[in-house]
Amino acid sequence: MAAPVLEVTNLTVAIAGGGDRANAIENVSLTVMPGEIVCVVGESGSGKSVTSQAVMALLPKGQLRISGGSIKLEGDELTTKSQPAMRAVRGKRAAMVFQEPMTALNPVERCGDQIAEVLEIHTDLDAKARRARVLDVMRSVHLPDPEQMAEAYPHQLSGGQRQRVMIAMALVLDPALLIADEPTTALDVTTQAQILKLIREMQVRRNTGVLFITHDFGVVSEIADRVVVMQRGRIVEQGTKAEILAAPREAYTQMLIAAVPSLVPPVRVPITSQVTLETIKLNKTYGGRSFFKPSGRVVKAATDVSFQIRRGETLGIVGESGSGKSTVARCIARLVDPTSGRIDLDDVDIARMSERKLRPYRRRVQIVFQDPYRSLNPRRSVGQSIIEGPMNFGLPHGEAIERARNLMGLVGLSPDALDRFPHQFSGGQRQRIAIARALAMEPVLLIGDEPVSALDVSVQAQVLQLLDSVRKKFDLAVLFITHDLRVAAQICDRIAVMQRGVVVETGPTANVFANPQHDYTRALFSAAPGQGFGHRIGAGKIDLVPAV
Amino acid sequence: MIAFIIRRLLATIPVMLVVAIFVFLMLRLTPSDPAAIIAGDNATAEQVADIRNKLGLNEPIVTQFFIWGSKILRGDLGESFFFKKTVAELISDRIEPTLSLSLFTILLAVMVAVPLGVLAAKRHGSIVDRMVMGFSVMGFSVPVFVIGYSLIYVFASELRWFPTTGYRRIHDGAGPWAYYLVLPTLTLSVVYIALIARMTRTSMLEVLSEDYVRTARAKGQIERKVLFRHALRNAAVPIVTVIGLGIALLIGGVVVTESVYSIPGLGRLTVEAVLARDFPVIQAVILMFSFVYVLINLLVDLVYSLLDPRIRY
Amino acid sequence: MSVEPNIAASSSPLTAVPAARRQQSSMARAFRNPSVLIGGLVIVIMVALGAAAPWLGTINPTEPHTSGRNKLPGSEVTVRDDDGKPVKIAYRLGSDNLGRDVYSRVLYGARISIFVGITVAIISVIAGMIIGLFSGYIRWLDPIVMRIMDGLMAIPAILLAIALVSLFRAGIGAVILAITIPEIPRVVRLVRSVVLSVREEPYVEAAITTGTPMLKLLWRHVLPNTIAPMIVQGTFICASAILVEAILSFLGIGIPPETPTWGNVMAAGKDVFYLFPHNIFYPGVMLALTVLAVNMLGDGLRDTLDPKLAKRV
Amino acid sequence: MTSMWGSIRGGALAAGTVAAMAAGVTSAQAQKTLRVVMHSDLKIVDPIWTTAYIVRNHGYMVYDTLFAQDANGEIKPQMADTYTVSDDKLTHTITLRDGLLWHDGAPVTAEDCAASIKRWAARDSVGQKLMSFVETISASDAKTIVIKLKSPTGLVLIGLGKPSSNVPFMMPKRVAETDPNTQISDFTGSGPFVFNKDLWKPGDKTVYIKFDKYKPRSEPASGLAGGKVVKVDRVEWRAISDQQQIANALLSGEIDFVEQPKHDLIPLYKKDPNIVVKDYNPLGNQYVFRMNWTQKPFDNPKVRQAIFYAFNQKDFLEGVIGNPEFYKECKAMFICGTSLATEKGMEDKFTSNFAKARELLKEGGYDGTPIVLMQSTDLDVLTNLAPVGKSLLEKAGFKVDMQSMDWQTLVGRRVKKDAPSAGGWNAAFTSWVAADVTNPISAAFVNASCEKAAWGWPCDEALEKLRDEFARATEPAKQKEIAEAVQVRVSEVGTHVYLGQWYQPQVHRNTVTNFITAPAPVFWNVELK
Repeated sequence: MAAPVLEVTNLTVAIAGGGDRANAIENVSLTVMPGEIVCVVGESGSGKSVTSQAVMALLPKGQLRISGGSIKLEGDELTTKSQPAMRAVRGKRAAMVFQEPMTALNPVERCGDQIAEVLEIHTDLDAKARRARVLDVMRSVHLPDPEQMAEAYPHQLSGGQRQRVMIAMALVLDPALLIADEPTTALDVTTQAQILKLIREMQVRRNTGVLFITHDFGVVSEIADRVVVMQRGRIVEQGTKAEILAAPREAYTQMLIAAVPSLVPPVRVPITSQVTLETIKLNKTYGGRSFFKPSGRVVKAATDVSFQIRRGETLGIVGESGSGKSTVARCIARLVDPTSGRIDLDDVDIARMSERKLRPYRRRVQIVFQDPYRSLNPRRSVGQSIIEGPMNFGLPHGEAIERARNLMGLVGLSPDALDRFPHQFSGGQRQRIAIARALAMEPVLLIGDEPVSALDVSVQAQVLQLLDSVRKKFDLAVLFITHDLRVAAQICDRIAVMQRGVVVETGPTANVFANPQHDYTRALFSAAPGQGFGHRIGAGKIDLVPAV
Repeated sequence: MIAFIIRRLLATIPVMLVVAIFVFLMLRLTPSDPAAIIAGDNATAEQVADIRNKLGLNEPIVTQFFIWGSKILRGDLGESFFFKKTVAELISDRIEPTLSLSLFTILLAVMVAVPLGVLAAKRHGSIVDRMVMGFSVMGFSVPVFVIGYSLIYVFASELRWFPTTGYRRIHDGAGPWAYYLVLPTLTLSVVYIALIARMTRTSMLEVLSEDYVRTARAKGQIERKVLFRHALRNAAVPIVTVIGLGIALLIGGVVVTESVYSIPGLGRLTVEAVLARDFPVIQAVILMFSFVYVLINLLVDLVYSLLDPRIRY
Repeated sequence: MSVEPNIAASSSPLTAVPAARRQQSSMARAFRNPSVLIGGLVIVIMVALGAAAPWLGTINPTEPHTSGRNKLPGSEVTVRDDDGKPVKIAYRLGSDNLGRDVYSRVLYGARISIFVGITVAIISVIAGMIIGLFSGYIRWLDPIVMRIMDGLMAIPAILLAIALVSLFRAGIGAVILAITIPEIPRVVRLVRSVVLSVREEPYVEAAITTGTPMLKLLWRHVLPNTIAPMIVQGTFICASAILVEAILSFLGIGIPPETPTWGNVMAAGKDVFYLFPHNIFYPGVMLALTVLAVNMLGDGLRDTLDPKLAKRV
Repeated sequence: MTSMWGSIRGGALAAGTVAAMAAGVTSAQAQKTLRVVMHSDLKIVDPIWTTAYIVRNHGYMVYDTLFAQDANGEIKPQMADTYTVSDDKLTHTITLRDGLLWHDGAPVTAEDCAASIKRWAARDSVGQKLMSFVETISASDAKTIVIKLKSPTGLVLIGLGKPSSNVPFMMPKRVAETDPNTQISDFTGSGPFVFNKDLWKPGDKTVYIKFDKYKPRSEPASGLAGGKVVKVDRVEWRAISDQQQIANALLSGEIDFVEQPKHDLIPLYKKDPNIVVKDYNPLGNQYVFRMNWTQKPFDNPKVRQAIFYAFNQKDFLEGVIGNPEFYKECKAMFICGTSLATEKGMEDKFTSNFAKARELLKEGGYDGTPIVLMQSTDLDVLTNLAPVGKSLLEKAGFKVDMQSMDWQTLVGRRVKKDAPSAGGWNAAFTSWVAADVTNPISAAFVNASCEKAAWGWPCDEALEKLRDEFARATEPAKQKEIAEAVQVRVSEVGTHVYLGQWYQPQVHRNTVTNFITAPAPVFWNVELK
């Protein structure tokens, strides 16, 4: 057996000044062999990124420091190295790819120069030789037209291209170890598939050891050789991919895996109740010229969008970023004014209504937003946030409070928590509160705009179940916006697939998944990582646990 | 780019219009009467009225405004009520000292402040950082004239290294010209060094926490190059903004500095014109400064696009 | 850009601390900040000195004693009171060119200078807040208001102040007005930028969809977000107003010279600076200390209440 | 660049660098330049149109006068060669000297002078009075000016030899025909210096070049009369407004002469052996408190008279000037040391007798309404008057609303007859050059012709009659008698309250010599080492 590329033993990183806990990671031990991809998987705050930063000696100064353990790169101890000595390691023997390729690349420097910089630092090559090497490595990561790309600035490239530049930069000196910190999280699913393939390809070709940080079990099942599961700074379990995914030993791992929704939709009975919402040729364009802004470019965010949602039905809109799915949701909630088309809510067109006339209809459409940390006013108690709407429509304070208490119970929180402020709740709890706030208005249509995207996978499942149960209980029409096909598969009765502002395909969820018609839909589905992996929501393993 | 410049120049029209209306109304609605001042100590009421007529001050305000506006559009700034000179002549007489002083100040301030700010950001929290920040707060807090008098006291009066007051025109020789500007420049630049150093530090600190700085370090880049190649250029936009703002704010300091050092510049012209109720001069000078402000903003925007390829017009 | 999913996945354990938690305890934390403590303490002392001036051994700060002109600190003179009886006056910090007691004028001066600073800060913040809130929230109003603000901003603040003060009857009201007007557009811009970012916040949109009327919406959800930056901005305005008041007095166009303000004491003494430096020294030190303290307070508050504000000058 | 810094460093080491450098510049031009700071910046350049002293001083540089006052106060011919009065005292004939030239080279003619006298007389208070006696002013030939009177008056010489504002300066006919209410725009004179319009930078400096073709009189210079021999090549008036800066500049040799140094800084100047402190205007100046007759409470003579009792001159003089060397208490309205000086009518006044003042206020029915006292804040020699006055007035029982403003505002406001609450005023301080107030005709504040009088608008027939008599009097004894009567009348009706005399010393470097003692600073005869 070859020597490991990376050997981390009993690594502990202390948090300066304490905080919730004394150490960011404790007693972490793992190894990466040459040509092996080790996935470190965990929810937010599990310490997986800290581990990778510690290896590169890039821990934020003054906040985190290594307090124990050892890190050996090809047998060479790193924890005792000085910063200048570490500089010789970084970029040459160990390289890193970050999550967000837009911010990880210097925005004011040409891509080629940024790759060449690595060569400048670590080699004696002259400018010409550097240039040749840069074009070479760019070609090897399948960047089209490397000569032109080398001259481009990061913002002129797409997200996937930028990540390829990052990978080229990391691999240009053939490091023994590549650390990839959530390298595909910020990418669309189709791009993600390509990048994963690229990493796999490069790693095989160069026999690089890869430490791959991710929170997505789909990605794990796609790429990992071995898996390390972390929770709250400790390693819970590690083993081969097959061991961990198929037969997890630890309860935490089991829970995590069970919470991943399946890509196979359950069978659903078609719903034929009355139509609550119908959009007809809805259009929204942004920009355009005006006196003060003569340079406006016109962006068509939504074009001729038409669909129906019936009572008790969940319609999912899926699509990648920029597809216009959120724009449609915001038009229907009248947070933006549609450019043309109809929005019929129970047969009344609200598309062009003035704010004054619209007011009585406002309560009938409610929306739950993506970011739980921003969807509640941090300065107002949860109770105040929930009763604000009903009181706007004349409900007396006492009754509004009563209603809020009932709803808190319904969403699985203690009614006594009404006096607390948002910061005292976790992300999942806040989304429950946001749902309660929406329900307090007694809406007929509930819009979820990526309501679970920001949540850890375990919490996500609970919130999805809650949404599904309130739909049933109140016979709500639900418009569910998501980029996550797994979620869409599990919760939607019907789905509409959007691409560049246009609905390219609509139909019952099972049909669309089983037999996609449009090319784009097919591409989208085939790109989803870990096809065979995942579970059905509500398959019985997780219950709604009142969390307060 | 050309189209952008033209568009931006067009966009200054409403701004300048607001300035023009505001300044015009401000002067016309105040109780002061230039005619009475011009008429002099022993003038009779008829004489005053006569002068009012001649100056066109008896016309309705709207008419006055349009007469003035249409003249401005034709490039005619009018004639001073007091000096027997056209406003354009007066301004062109006074522009050189102000321009020299401003230029020297900005140059000095940038050359001193940016390295200070970078140093403070690099040594964030250290004694150096504290000293730079301390100096910067002091720079804001001590009035310009107190700085001016202190410098004169030490360097002109006691040490006799520099002249106390006055200004030499550049065509009388670059040596005396620069020599006479040393103390005024030092006086005026304190506050700008404070301003720019502080902004440089803040901007650098922010940039230093950016991902691409981490990337640069992950490449094994040495710290100095991380600072200057990656961080400073990205931090430059707010720094340039504050320099632009500084140039625009400079005029306030210029007024005081010119008074302290008896420099015959635009700042003192303005104060004199205001005291003399010389409407055409006040209007023209304020309009001109506002236009300069707008132009500097435009220039700053153009510099942005040089510094940051993401900004394209 | 594709940043839609996984906001929370930016995974340092420290960034996981919810932003809101910081906000809740920020006021308490602000008072533990050394800048806030020291700055606040000095301001309290200055206010106390001003308020307690009558009981600190002062004499009437506006009463001239012609036989006691230009006395050095520590001098004593005998003057006659109204009934012709001799009275002894001890000039602790010397006297000015009318025999007025500098010690008394400096102590009473604290009242005016700080009053001007605080009043300007409060008025400009409140006015700017109201204009900025509506301008930021009502889309059709925004371009009109902002053009006017751009125009006002384009006029150099100190020139505007000079013009306003000297054109209206000199007095404390005119000075406050003149310093306030140029500050308002800066506040408006700041408030507006906060409003524009807050109105995109999901909780504001949630409030819209629950049918909250505009005024309530602004009051409950938008306004509170502007409080912290406004407190910080207010302190900076206060500091600059104290300075500008002194500058105006120094140029001889501020509050009537009889009124004891630090700027007036310095203006009265500037011509005899060499012979009687106490006229500039004592008020200068008081002024610089106060402005320094207010700036330190502002810095400290900004660091604790609104770290993002550092970007905007 | 190297040489520039080299010179700066080298200069920094040597003491008195600035002087050396400045000297370097001038010697390169091989010229003698006298660098002067006057009491204010020259902005207006028509000495007939305005009474501003700085413009009068400018006039003495650029223009010449027919007659001039010598050091003894006597009127002597200047441009005039001969001056004859007919026996009936109705025809005055003046002939011009030979060789007088305008700056543009044209000869000075009698026509030019006749037009100049007319323009001056239209603006000046003495001139206006004089014109009421004049039938015609004409040129009988190129060199002879003839003034025909309707009745005899002593005002011809008093007027044409008037030393201070407005001085009857002679201008070319084309200039003198400018409407008296419009400023001239052609600055051709016939005086000893040429005004260089191109080098005139208001706010920076005004430059006068020696007029090579000027023909001075042969007798030595005396006062404003005598030979105006120019001994420097160039005079530059530098505009520096800050007294401390002026002091620095003079001490370091950047300038040679200061017309109005601040009194408080005199000790600083005296410490330096290279500086000469000297008063070249022995008559000095007179402070004045002026009441507005058209407004309550000063429409009542008792209330006006109360001021004479409330005030004392010492407080004012001490409060503004400070050093007794430079002020003198004087109860003579027409200036102590002149032929018309007397204390009559004023014996018991200026004593700060507050009890008497309160009594008069009561009699005058003063109702306690605050009086608006205007304070000018930007003229050193005036600023402190109002606070002192306020303090005294309050002790006498007045309520005072002291309003501060810059001088220009004050000047604009004091001509308004509105109620004080509507932008008018009750009282203000000012100062006169003593030479301007040495007789009842030229002293503008004694003019009590109601609407036509100077601001304050006193209205008293008796006083006007006295002034008229004075104008007709030709005998000194008679003149003195009338002047005494005028002063007594003023003490009763209170046209204004004068507050003593003060002196404005000049300071200059000891390289400047032979400066002339005169009511106005003039720069001929001055030598520069």
